[in-house]
Amino acid sequence: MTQSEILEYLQASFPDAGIEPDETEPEPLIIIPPEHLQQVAAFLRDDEKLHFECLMCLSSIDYDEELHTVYNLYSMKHDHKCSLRCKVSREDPVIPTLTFIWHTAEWHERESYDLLGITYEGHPDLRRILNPDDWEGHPLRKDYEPQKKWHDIPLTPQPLLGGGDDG
Amino acid sequence: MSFTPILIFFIAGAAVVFAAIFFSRLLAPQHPGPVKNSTYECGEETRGATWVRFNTRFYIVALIFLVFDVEVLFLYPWAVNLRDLGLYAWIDMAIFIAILVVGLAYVWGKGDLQWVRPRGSSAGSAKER
Amino acid sequence: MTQVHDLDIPLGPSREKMDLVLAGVEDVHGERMRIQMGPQHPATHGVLRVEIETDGEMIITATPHIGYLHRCFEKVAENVTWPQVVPFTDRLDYCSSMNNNLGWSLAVEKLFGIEVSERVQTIRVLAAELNRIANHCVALAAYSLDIGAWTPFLLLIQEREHVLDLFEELCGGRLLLNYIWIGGLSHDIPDGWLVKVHEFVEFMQPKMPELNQLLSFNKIFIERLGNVAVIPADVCLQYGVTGPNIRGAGVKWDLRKNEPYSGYETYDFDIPVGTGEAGQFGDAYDRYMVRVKEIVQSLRIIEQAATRLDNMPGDDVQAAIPKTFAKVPKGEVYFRTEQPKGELGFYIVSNGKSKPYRVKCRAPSFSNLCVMPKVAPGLLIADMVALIGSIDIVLGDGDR
Amino acid sequence: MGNIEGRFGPNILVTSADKLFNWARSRSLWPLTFGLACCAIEMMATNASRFDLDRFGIFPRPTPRQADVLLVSGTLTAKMAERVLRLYEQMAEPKYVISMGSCANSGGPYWEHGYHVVKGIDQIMPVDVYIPGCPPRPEALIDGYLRLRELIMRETIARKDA
Repeated sequence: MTQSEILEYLQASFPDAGIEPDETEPEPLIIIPPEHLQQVAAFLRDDEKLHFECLMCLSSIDYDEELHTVYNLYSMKHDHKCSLRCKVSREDPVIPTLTFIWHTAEWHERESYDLLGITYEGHPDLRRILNPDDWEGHPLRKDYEPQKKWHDIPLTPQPLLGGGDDG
Repeated sequence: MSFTPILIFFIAGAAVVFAAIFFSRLLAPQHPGPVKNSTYECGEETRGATWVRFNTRFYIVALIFLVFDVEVLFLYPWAVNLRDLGLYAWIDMAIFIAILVVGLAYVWGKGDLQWVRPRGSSAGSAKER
Repeated sequence: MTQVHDLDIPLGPSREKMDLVLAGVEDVHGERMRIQMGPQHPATHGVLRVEIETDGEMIITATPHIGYLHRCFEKVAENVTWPQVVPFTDRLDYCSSMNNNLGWSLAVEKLFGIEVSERVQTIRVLAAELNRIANHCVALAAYSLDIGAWTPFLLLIQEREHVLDLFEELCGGRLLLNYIWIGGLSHDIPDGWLVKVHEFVEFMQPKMPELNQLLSFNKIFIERLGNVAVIPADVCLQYGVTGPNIRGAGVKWDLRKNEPYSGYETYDFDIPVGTGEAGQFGDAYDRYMVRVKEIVQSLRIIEQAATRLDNMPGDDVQAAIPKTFAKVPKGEVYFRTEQPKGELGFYIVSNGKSKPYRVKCRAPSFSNLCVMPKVAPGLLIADMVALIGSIDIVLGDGDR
Repeated sequence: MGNIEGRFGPNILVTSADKLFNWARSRSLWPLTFGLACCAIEMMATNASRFDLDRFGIFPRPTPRQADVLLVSGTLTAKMAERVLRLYEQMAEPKYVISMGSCANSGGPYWEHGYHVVKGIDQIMPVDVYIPGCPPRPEALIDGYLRLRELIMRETIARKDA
């Protein structure tokens, strides 16, 4: 099934969920509001015609006023793909977790929490995975200021010529 | 049969050991520090106490090793001058080894050589429910 | 007699020993000891820390901690132009930099809609397969070193040097190559290079059976890896474990066959799959044997690619490289390729400017590692080394 | 070092003792196997049979207690820097540090945007030899070791102020 067929099929089975395509080229994604995400995702995996048992990739993007998380799904059985998008405002970026649907989401969600600050509620242990646990800020946000020091380990580039003072 | 060669042997052995320690203490630079004296665990601070109640499996494995290590210890002098010890010593050692082979068979059968005793091993003791 | 308390071990893969421990027949328990198989450890293939909680020798829980080599690839990729990202993809999985370049360049070409000539595609496949052999050689060498065999390490690294010499002549680099650019290649094939490739294929043919004699059919090796660290196929699917690890579990899944790119469908090679000969499907031995057989298959591809290139007219390999990257199409795309360690995917967001707006790299080692807490309980500490070696992780692309 | 370090002026005995100790130390440099990143693979290739570091008496040791040289090969990140410092402290004297690769020298390609990367290990520990390259060729690593040898040959146990 192509992406558009899946879109219609989802809209048919979840009429009130407010699922609609967006206009990214080359292929529009399926936008799903956060409150229906877990329901639709479970349906995507368990429904016989869709049967998406692989979550290929979970990436989150910072669009200045919104934080998006894009899920790329793949079904080995039917050999078709589908990608969903979940939009969340920047102030309280909370998305329901999909760990109990696809286990691979567990680490991907921890990484997107670590790098972009989207909290996935219901996640078994949402800790930072790449940066140290007491790292300030979320590095992949567009307004991120890198730290000067961490545990008195200097992270600033050395001055190019001689006599560095703040090294 | 003077025993002076053995005495010299012991003195030389002790001398080598003490010389090594003495010269390294004398010549090697020593700058002990709090971090240097901390235990090395792959670059991490150690977590959890080490003064724990060990699993008894370690004790059994150590015991088995000890038995067969000492056995080898007795074999060396015997093997060195087997030729002039004659047949009697050979039979003697054969009996000694046979006894230990029986011990090995028992331990092997009981499954103690593996870390976890497989279920229903032949000599399943009362403890195994 | 101490009362046997039930061990709250999460259900690891079922195995004869494992049932025993779960059934609580273990008579006496020591207290649990917490061991750090830390960042600096000869058997963790880089800077991975595994916090192991053991009862005696049996592992109760193992939690991997990564991030010790987090080099901010995604932040860097947002601040450099499109072609400048290629050298950073080298440093993702530094054992197979050619395949990373290929993954990135194909993803960007799909986004920009660039078509490359057939000759460039053939050279790319040739170089990628050469790098697959080099990567598997390092993986098998480090793995045999972990298990305790020193000779295969020297043999395999020596054979890998031949591949590195070929790369050195092709593009100047040994390990990190920056060879496959967006829309073309950095250098054309030097003349006389294809002859060397043919010589390398002849040289390499007897090497794998030799390795099999030396290591793969060695009783100790089989005993050590058989039935150990079993990752069944459904666990692989759930946790996103890909590459030789999922093929070791018996699933015939290889992107070069299932989602062919860069002309892979025109070559005939087959996908080695785990046979469960040393125990169960998907144990450490299967994953090892899949990598050995993959080297043989890669040699077949190289042979075909080299003979095609012999009688293919030379053309400018940099023809399709866009002149400027100032104005590029907007859009988002996800593209994945079969990298020696698994499935390498790039999710690229472009807002039309000369720098990518967001790049998410779906790294194989990142997902291959997250299966460890599920597989490790029930293993002995020595088997943990066999587990880490058999899933063949590199922290460069685990931490990105 | 020990009890005789910095005790005597540079007389004939001390200089010949220097020559003996420095010769012994420089001909058997045991590095701590400490692969961080890509340079670690080049280090492995150098240890293997083609470039063969064994002929220089260089044999990698896994624990800091038995290592003389801390060969930092790869990108040092903030999370890892604490551990490297602890390992460096835990090494026995006399110890040396070789910074292999441009990541360890100055942060390398991650110099500008690597928020998590320590820009050069000499910010947190004294470094004896820097090896340029990304990754440095095996020959460059061997050259680094030989340069460290010359450095060691010039050491002395005489009193510094004399």
